[in-house]
Amino acid sequence: MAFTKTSKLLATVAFTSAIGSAAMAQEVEVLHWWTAGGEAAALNVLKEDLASKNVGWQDMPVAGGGGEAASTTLKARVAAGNPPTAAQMLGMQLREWANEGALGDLSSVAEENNWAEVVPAAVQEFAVNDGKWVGAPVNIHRPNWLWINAEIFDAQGLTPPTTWEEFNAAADKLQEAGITPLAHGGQPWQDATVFDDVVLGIGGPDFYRKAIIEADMDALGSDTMVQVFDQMRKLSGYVDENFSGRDWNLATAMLLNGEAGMQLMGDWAKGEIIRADMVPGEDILCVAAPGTEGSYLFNTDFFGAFDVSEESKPAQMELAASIMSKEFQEAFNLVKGSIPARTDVAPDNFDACGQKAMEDIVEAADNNALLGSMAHGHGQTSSVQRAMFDVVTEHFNSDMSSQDAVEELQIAVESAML
Amino acid sequence: MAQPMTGRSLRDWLPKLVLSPTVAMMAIFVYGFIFFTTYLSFTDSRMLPSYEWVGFDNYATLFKLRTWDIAVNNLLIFGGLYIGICCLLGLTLAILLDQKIRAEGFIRTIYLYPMALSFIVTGVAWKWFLDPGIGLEAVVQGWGWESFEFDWIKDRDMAIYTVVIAAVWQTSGFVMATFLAGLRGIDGEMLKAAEVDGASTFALYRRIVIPQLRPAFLSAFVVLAHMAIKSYDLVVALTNGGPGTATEVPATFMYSYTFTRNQMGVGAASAEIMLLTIAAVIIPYLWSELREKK
Amino acid sequence: MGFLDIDNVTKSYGAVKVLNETEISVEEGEFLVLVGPSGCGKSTLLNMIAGLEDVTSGDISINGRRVNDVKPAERNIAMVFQSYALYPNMTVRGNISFGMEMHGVPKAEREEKIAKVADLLQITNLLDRKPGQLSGGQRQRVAMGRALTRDPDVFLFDEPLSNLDAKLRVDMRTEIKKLHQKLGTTIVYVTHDQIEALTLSTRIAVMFGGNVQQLGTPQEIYDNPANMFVAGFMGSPAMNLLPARLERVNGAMCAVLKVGDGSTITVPFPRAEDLTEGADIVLGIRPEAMTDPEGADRDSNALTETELPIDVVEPAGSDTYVTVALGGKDAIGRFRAHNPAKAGQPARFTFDMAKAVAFDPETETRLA
Amino acid sequence: MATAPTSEAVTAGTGTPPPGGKTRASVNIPRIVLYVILGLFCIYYLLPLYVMLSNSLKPLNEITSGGMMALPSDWTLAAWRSAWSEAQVGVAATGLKPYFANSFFMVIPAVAIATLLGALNGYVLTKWRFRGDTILFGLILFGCFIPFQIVLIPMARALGFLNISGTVSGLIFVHVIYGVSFSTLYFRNYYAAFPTELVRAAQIDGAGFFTIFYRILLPNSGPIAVVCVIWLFTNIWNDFLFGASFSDFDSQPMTVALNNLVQSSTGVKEYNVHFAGAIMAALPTLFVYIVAGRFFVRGLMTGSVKG
Repeated sequence: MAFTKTSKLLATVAFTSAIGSAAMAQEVEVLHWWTAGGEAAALNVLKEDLASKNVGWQDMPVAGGGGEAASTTLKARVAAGNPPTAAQMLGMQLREWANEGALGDLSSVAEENNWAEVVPAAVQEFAVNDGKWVGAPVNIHRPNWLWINAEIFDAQGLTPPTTWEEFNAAADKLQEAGITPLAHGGQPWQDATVFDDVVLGIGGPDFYRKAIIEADMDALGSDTMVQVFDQMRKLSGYVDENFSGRDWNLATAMLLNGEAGMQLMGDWAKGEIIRADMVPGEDILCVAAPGTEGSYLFNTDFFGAFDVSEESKPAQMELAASIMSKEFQEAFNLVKGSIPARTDVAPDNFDACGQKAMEDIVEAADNNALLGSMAHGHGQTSSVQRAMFDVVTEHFNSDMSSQDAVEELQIAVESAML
Repeated sequence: MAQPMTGRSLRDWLPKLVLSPTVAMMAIFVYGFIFFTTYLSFTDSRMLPSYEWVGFDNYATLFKLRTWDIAVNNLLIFGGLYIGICCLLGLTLAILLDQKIRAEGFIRTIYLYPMALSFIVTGVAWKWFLDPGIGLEAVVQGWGWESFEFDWIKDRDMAIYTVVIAAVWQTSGFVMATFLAGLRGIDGEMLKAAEVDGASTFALYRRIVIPQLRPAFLSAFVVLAHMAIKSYDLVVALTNGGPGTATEVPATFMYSYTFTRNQMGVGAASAEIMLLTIAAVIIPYLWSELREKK
Repeated sequence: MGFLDIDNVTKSYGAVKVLNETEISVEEGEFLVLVGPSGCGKSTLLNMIAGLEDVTSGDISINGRRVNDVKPAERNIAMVFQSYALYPNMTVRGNISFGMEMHGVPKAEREEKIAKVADLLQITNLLDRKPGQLSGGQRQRVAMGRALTRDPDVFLFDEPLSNLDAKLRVDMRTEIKKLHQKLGTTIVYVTHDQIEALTLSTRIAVMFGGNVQQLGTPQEIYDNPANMFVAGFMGSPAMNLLPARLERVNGAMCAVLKVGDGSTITVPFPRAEDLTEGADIVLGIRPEAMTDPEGADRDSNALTETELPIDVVEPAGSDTYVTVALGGKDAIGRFRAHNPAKAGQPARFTFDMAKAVAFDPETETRLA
Repeated sequence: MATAPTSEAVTAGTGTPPPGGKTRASVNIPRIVLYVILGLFCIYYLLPLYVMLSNSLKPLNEITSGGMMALPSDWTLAAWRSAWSEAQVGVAATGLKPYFANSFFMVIPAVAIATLLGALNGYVLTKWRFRGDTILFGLILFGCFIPFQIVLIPMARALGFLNISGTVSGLIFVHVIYGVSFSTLYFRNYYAAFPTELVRAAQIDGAGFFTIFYRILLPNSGPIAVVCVIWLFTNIWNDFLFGASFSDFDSQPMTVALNNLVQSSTGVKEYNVHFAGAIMAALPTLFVYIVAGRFFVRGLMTGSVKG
């Protein structure tokens, strides 16, 4: 397990490294939003690893809104000329900060450790900017999971749907049986997570890339997009009446206690499943969202390295190296529910869903179907992403027609790109 | 004996010297920043400030956004109801509490305490309480009143009113305290005189007491207006702008565009509009203040 | 050059001039009262003497020193305020001691002075109380005690009695007068109460509209008011100001006044001998110069008796005031008590024209 | 009245007879109705607190299984213990405990400085008036209404420029700036009703500018100081935006920690711990309210109400 590995590592490092002075020679200040429970504890692994290399960890957590609060803090810190050594970022944020010229260069440590070989190309697209490694990826999340309450499906004689038609059929059946088909929380990012799945499931990877990642106006205005919104409309009929504003974990709780049959949510839901003493892959099935088998939406948390003073750079490099160490990647992702950002970590310790994800990602990468998730900051710049959120949420919460939604989407995206 | 001239000039300058740190702070950190924001609203700033002049583009974008329309409308609804209800409720409670109530101090503290709580978490309590599945509706239905419905927070047309309910909860106690203080400041003799004149309790309040609470109304109004315009935490905690964008307000809009969406120019433009709104509310108040003093 | 000189002093707030070129010279030991209705500039003048307000132009000197730019504390003055201005957070002792403390008087000396002053004003038993626990009269004494410890060149009083009830006011008035006689310090005293002005002062400055209307001894002011304003302001009941015409009858200058029924009366007016015949004047005559014949001042050389119809009779204990219509105005005469005069019936009047004055109706200044 | 304006106005106020004069009858129906109405409002104000308190005393499964409005069936203080010293609020599982100190180090100086500055400003603006002072006051007052969102980035620059970014001093600085408008408002309105004659008397007594302030005005400023301190304390203690943006790893205030405790995006939400933490975080302000509440109403009465 993680801890034995870490302590082993700790021992080795202590052996080889300096004739240990008690005070930390160097310190890294890390801004992140992993503040609660398991994920914060997992990050502690990183802290201790660094401590063993005589690098002190200055913790700067700011939680809230999936990193929104942290990103505001980050802007203030950069504006003050006082950036942290490293800050947690999603892919698009990393790119945007790199484009602002605020980030440093991790290339030397990346080359030394062969990151280019082990990190999936799609992830590298974010981590490498203008030929330089600007951030170290920590994990790979998969938002396009469909979680299924196995007991309910057995009782109703249903099999996991692989297309949206099948999904609708299963949902209708659940509805007849008085079970809420889809556990969902009406928050923009949750709506958008579902939207991502529908776009990918109905339009396929190429369409997703054109419409979402490239924000191609023709794709956004196409009939396929109309169909996507048609499906979204159907989905809005499959949620319970009190869905609006609900936190995702309360939606997961509905799935776990049998009030709802399915939930479209990322792999972080596993934490809730395990906490309820259920087994992911057995009690709660994990399958790719309908029509997305073979594709893999991802979002990755990076630690963006800021352009810090020369004397702080060695510590920053140590931090990056530690983040990319197999030990940390494994230990952290076991807790987090995601899979390591490097492909050469053994899958043995991961649960069934994790192992499936590790297989799927290889397949998807080969098929050029490993795609950044729009809902989770890997599809579009913040402004376009939020513009899409606006339309998706508006449509999901009103009786807007699919045709209108498509038009709104085009207008919103266009004006956000200005 | 002090040198007359130096003594004189020091005496003249000392008060101004004492005031100068505040004046400098205001000049830089209020007016300077307002100026900076005004400037930003005419630039193409996105993630961080940029200095590329784009004229009124941001304003044009802003006024085309439906969310902004919604936000402004919501501020009107929310601000109007919030200020109105808080004043009415605060006044009513103050009058009720002014009837020589036993345990007045205790009750007053209960009415006042919500001001002390941060909305980061209180919002969750309210959210649950208003949630039809677990809160009031469920409880009342559990008591046997099956047809009872209270699902405003899930209703696009009604959600903004739940924000009003929670906001009133937070501030009405403070307004009550302001009015109570005002009531206590009214000359007792005058009330006796009015009673001798045969005024009924109702007439007494309507004709004699309430008109004299004008300064208290103004104080309350300023505090409430300030809270209404800055109502960010509350909305984020309670509905986060939802369902859909139904409870978006200018404060959330501004934050979102400036920081989350990286459209700082548009955010600055919305801030400008907000500042103008604030000025429209506050300057008449200040004007009446200044006039009274002369 | 006096002890306190106010030399051509003006005061304006922006464009508004509240005190016009004012000249007053006060001798040492004098008791000057500034009197006038509110807004006349008297408090402004006092504040400028104290140094609490800046002088716009002109000079103020105390004891030969120009003090325009001297801080209040260094002018060697003491001031008693209308509200007494006792520091609510300090005891009576603290209040009295504060000024000496500020001037670096050693503690022993302070204690000694406090004891002396407290004894003088009979407030020794109050020394450890807070102002909130004192009655109005006690506060007044404390305020004076505070001023007394200063041994000032000039005492300034800003309407010190106006917050007291009528009885206490009379008592304190006497005490202030006694104090002045005992200490002999120069005093400038502001009031709007003409009785206070007349009883206390050695000299009075009557002020109105930012100007000193008349400066003189109480007697001068009372007997020979410089203009109609002073005449009307000083004295109670006020001087009757009655439109009249000067006519020479049998070689003697007379004032002709209309009576209520349309007829006229003619009274010889020797003081107006030098004025133009046929001129319209305003006749100023105090109520005590319009008496019942038995009450008239027999030493006067200008008594005229006449009969007039009485409108109102007001017995006031020691006197009876009667109202008659004269010159189109209500004129008040002062009869002795227990007079049989009745409203609606005619009564005999004696005019003491030696005490009457004449004003120009246009300029309102005194002609004779 | 003028000699003891503050204390007397206050006591006179509380002695106001209730208009309507219906106090003599000891038991009557309107009176019962009155108490019922007041009681109902107590319920309205206490409900959210009840939700928070009862849920903070439950084990988590009781909450997630739907019993959010019920009283705990299994009472436990575990959530409180966790929120205080065990919960994860970052990499370290320290609970909220260490952050209280950070908040106090920030709040106390900020409140003290802003109050003192406001008092001095109010003193100058009312007792040492000069041409244009009212307009200046108006300009200062407008600072109450500046939306904090717009000052964030420029303020960050300014703090960086002053070399106090990410420090407690920086946070104090920011809070003083945006608190001083309110404190000036309160003190100015209060001192406007404070008799100027006292200041004049002290001037004649030989007291200088500062002596008058701390010997005469300050000792008589109790009520308004309470109002000002309560307002500033509440606002600064509960501020999140500045706390999150201008603090460093070692100066993060309570609210940021509370937020970190509560707002995990993808972690498990321990609502019982959240509520315990929230109440805990509010305790200092609640304490100030309860202790100073009496003076609060008195202070408002003599201060801000009299415009």
